[in-house]
Amino acid sequence: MKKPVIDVSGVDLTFPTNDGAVQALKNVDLQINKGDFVSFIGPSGCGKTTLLRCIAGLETPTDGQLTVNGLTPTEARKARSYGYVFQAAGLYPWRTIGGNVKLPLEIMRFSKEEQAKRVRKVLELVDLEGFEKKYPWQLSGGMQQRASIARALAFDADILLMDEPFGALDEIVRDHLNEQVLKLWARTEKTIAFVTHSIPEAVYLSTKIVVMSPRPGRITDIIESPLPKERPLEIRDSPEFIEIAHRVRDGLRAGHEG
Amino acid sequence: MKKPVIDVSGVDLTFPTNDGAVQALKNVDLQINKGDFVSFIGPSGCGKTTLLRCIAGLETPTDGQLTVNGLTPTEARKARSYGYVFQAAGLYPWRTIGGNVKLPLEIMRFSKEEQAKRVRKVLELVDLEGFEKKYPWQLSGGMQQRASIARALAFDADILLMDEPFGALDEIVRDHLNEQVLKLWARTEKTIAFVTHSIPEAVYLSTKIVVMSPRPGRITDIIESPLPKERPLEIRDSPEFIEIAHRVRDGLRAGHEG
Amino acid sequence: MRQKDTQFERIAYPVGFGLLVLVLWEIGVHLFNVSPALLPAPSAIGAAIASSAAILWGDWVQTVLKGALNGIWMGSLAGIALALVVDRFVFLKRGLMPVANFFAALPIVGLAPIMVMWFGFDWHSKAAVVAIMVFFPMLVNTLAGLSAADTMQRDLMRTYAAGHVATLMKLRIPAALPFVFTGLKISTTLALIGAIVAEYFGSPIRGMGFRITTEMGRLATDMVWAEIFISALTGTALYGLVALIEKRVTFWHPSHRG
Amino acid sequence: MTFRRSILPILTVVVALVVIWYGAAIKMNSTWTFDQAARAGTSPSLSEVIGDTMQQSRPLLPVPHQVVSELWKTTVEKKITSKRSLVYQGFITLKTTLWGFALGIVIGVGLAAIIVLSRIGRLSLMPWAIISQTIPIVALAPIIVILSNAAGAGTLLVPKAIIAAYLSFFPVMVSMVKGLSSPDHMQLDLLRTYGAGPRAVFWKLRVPASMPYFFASLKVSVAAAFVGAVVGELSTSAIAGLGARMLIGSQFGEPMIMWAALFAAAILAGLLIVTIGGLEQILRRAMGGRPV
Amino acid sequence: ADDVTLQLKWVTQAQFAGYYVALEKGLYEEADLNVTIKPGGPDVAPVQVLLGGGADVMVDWMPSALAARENGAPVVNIAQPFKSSGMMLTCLKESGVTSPEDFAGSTLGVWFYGNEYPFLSWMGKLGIATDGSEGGVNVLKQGFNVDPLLQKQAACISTMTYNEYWQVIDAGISEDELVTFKYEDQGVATLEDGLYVLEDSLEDAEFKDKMARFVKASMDGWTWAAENPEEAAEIVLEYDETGAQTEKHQIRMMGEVAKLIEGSTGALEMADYDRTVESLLSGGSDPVITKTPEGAYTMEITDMAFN
Ligand SMILES: Nc1ncnc2c1ncn2[C@@H]1O[C@H](COP(=O)(O)OP(=O)(O)OP(=O)(O)O)[C@@H](O)[C@H]1O
Ligand SMILES: Nc1ncnc2c1ncn2[C@@H]1O[C@H](COP(=O)(O)OP(=O)(O)OP(=O)(O)O)[C@@H](O)[C@H]1O
Ligand SMILES: Cc1ncc(C[n+]2csc(CCO)c2C)c(N)n1
Ligand SMILES: [Mg+2]
Ligand SMILES: [Mg+2]
Repeated sequence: MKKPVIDVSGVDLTFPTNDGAVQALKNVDLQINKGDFVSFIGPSGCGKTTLLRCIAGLETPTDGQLTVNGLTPTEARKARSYGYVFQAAGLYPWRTIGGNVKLPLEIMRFSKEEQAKRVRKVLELVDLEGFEKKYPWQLSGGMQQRASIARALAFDADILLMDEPFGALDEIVRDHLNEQVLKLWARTEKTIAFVTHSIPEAVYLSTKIVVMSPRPGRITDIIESPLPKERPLEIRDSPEFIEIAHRVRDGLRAGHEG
Repeated sequence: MKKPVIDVSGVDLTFPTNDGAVQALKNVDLQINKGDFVSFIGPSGCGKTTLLRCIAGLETPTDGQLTVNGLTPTEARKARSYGYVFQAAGLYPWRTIGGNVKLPLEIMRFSKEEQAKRVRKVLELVDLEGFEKKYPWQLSGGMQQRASIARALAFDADILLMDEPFGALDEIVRDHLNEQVLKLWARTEKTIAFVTHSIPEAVYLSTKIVVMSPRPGRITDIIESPLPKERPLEIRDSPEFIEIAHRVRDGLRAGHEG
Repeated sequence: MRQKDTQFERIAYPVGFGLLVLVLWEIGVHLFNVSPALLPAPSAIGAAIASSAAILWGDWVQTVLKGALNGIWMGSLAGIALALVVDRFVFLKRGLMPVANFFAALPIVGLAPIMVMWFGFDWHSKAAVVAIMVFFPMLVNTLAGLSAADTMQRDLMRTYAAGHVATLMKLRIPAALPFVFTGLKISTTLALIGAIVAEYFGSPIRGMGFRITTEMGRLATDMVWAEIFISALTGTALYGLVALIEKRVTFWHPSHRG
Repeated sequence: MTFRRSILPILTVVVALVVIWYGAAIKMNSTWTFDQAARAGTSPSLSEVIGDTMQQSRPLLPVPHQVVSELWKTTVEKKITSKRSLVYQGFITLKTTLWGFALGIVIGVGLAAIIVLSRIGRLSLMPWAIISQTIPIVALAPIIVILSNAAGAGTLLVPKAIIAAYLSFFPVMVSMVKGLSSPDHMQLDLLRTYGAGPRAVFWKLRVPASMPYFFASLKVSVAAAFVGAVVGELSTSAIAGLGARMLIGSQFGEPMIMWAALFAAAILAGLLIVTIGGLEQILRRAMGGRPV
Repeated sequence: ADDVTLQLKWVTQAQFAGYYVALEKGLYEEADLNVTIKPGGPDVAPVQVLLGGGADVMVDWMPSALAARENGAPVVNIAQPFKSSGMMLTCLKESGVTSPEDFAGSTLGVWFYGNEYPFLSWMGKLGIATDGSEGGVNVLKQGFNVDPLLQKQAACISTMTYNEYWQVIDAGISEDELVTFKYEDQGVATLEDGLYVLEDSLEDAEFKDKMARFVKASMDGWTWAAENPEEAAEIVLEYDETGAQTEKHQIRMMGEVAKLIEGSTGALEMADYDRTVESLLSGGSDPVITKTPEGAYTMEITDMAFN
């Protein structure tokens, strides 16, 4: 059996607040293998972001075990294993778009030419050629989000953690980027954890769909996708696809009512 | 003939930047009547936000005419005609969620009881009961967005301008809020301008769908919806619905290629 | 994850460090036979404090309670008030700010004799000196703070057609508070220096500055350092008080959430 | 355009101030005029009183044209190499100020960095940095003079610059502690996902985020350095510069010398602050600052 | 040449003309000395500078030197160029003070920072309280100018015959509107500007020799200055780094200072010393010094210098 890249077991997380504690995650168990494309779906506030942050070592679980490549998340983070796309774009206002994308490359000490090459490449990927010299506030919301995706892709991390990366994009761009991500994934064997609110998107992209429910956040269903790795856009009309989508929708609805 | 509430004619807008001028809007013509529900759809960066901001008097067109209720947008803004939901939540970090929602009510000098009543009502509407006393950073992204919707709804403006209000929400909540907005609209005869990236959402909600295309941003198609005012969720499977959706998709695709 | 400092640590470290300094100082003075006229031993300072408590108290009341505190509130209020006025009227801002810069560094040395001439020998002239010293830091910081609110936060207010006062109260002042407190912290320390130095240029025969010069003249350095000690204690307490209030009031600022 | 936008407002404010100033001067100085008249047993007419208030040699508040004429005499009409030239004296003070200011920035930013980056630093340094500012500089000045003399650093520029730095590092430090810790969670987390070390976090995030705080503090800090330089001129045996001129003017019954030096000091400090403001604008633009 | 650093009690002015003249006229150079003169200031304590090694010899008033000595700073008078005291209390006639009996209840301006002792022992002698208690005088620490008198914030202020007094006159108050109390006339004169060194340094024969040459050259400077007041004032102005001193004022000061050094050989006169000590010891309940000082002066240097 393959050893999981990300191994979450019995993770609890409670936030203390001015107004009593909030349990954001409760007894979460999850294994993600190398090369998996895992989507997280669930009502707003159910703990998706929190779980992703735990995996990235940005939040420490109050209880339970979490390893990444056999390391603690913090160690894995220090080993630069993650590319993280935050839910909000979070571009640095004092850097141009190009400068923002270059940021991780500078930190990881890529050579100057390599930096320029990669910046050009990923900006093209997200359709932002020509905006390299603009500042974030000169871009539309969706463009900012694309810039932040480019930033996370620039340095080729083994594990991509994406928190609703396509939330602010229209269907056409979204389809385009979905295809790009799938291509990238197929080509590079990256492990991807992906938060989305779109059921079709989750089904289209994933090998594994994790359905979560809120208060406290826990996993209610894990659906292994039988879809092949090769996925043309038309696959979305196939019966398997529709069936999985149904199952996800049911899971979601249950979470909303529960 | 009804006089339009919002009358846009020949509007141009150019941003000067460090890197040459950017034409965000070009020759935009549009009439929105009282009680219309207008959706704006178009590729990211095509000028939707900019157009909404022009209508709200937050941005001044470089050229063209724009009136709201026969007034200039600035005058209309001063008359408190707008409820605006920004693309990013933009909650004030020093106020609790309740305090943020209460903000416009305080400014508009509602009585204390009225304030409390309305805050309770709109928070319920967006499913945030119990989070009144939390601070923005203690909420998930989607919850923040819902709080900002509640804030815009709290004071009952005649014109609602909503910039991708449901971008960060899952399908179920989204459906729920779509229904709520429709109900509110049907009940109150508000005029609503609504930016979205979701074609089904646009078709489901609108009486009029404005398709835009980028560089420079202009209107490529305006589709009057033949759907009745009463719209159960199932309407989304009707042939009329699917046909309109097709037309919108085609318009969008053309914009992307053009 | 950043470790939080416990209350104990926050007190123990500086106190420990301080005790270390005192012990080394005491040993050093004895070891190198330093003349008490240059530097008294901490034990001698302690003895002076114990034996002259009544004098020290009288000086403290004169300099701190009457001179410095009155100066702080007058200067701070004036600085904040001018910042608000200047911020309201662009014309004044353009006219007054360049001129205000010229009042920035009116040196105490020149100011104090004038203030003594105008306001007499008692604490009034000291308060005036302090007020003038404190004025500029408060003005500059408040102004910087008033422009700290970001564009979206401002636009929100504009959509409410919030008046100048409402925008100030609900947005710009809260956003400015972190800067205002920075100004206050600098002011409290400047104030003590100002009040003490001003006494060099004329004073009744009490007050910390009076005592320092007089005792220095008779080489009673233990008494001089006793005053220095009291001054340091007072300044630190004032600073601590401001910091405490700051923490309470600007709890939402990232530097306190951390 | 620039006239309407910048010159007119300044002119208006200056004119208003000058008018208020004349009024205040006439009012304040008339006490002396009446005293003198009483001593001489005469009763002066209003115009005599007003005339007298504008030409006293020891006024409570000199009128603007007195100050301007004294400034003129001691700047334009004196060779700038002469000790009697305010330009010469101002340069002495300016030199001290700039050295102290530079030293203050280095120390202030350095301490702020240590405080923000290290726990031990934060816990033990911050309180002592605060305490240092509550020690009256005048009490410390003699010790600084003695120590720098003992260290062979001489008694002229060095102790004065140290005194100036002593006052000027603090505003920088306080603001920079705030500024360096102003990045929010998401901005910090982003770098953490890159496995960025503290050094990268510092240079790529904390430093740029702190710039608004930094510049706000520079203006206060340069003023503090200036005050320190002037205090230093009286606390060391290096009696020279604008501060020393103020003292001597006051002591030897030449208040106009004092007032002129005071105004020269204000102008000098004002110019320093304007320069810093200009630098801030340039940097803001370079950092993609959004026009407001 | 031997290095000597002289710390003055106050800023460069004709009060210290002798030293500047000796420096400018090369008298120190002739004595094989390389002299540096450090002006004082409002925050410079000469004794502290001496103790800290910043100077070899200082100009100070005897009351503050003796008080410092009692407080553990062993300074020794090696020469006394000033024979008489220039200190006085100057009062506005309109304040109603005409004699010491009128002091009680009025506000008097006094210099502190070691300059208050002559005043305190005078008041001690008169039996007038200075601590603000009932029936005493209300003491103000006056700044560095005569404003308190002009602004009528004080009935009387401390002035020197050679300096502040003339500023009051210059300000437009005529002599007959003033009442003055010279410490000399009141019989409470204490010795002013003397030269002091640290006791320890006197153990060094070379140092003593150096000081002898220094005192000799300085006294020659004083003699020259007294004879040529205008040139002396010019020299002082040369050395004033602030460029704020005026010729008129310094020439006049030189003239007045010349009166104070009249009759001094440079050597300390025992009668003057005894009178000063007696005055400081007898300061009522709170005398400036509590016991007769020992070793507070030496004749050795002036003996070496002048014999
Ligand atoms: N303040 C500004 N300065 C310069 N350019 C700007 C500014 N605001 C927007 N733009 C440019 O104007 C164009 C339209 O932006 P806008 O925000 O209206 O797009 P949008 O349709 O809302 O996109 P999205 O769906 O991504 O939010 C973009 O190309 C953007 O770069
Ligand atoms: N810093 C915090 N302090 C307190 N509570 C928090 C904090 N961060 C998150 N929470 C709470 O934890 C719960 C889960 O939040 P999380 O951000 O993980 O939700 P989410 O699933 O990502 O939602 P969304 O889809 O809206 O982004 C929410 O109830 C939220 O209020
Ligand atoms: C702190 C202090 N205050 C006042 C004076 C005034 N003063 C000016 S000249 C002079 C005569 C002795 O030099 C005196 C006493 C001073 N020197 N030091
Ligand atoms: Mg989330
Ligand atoms: Mg937008």
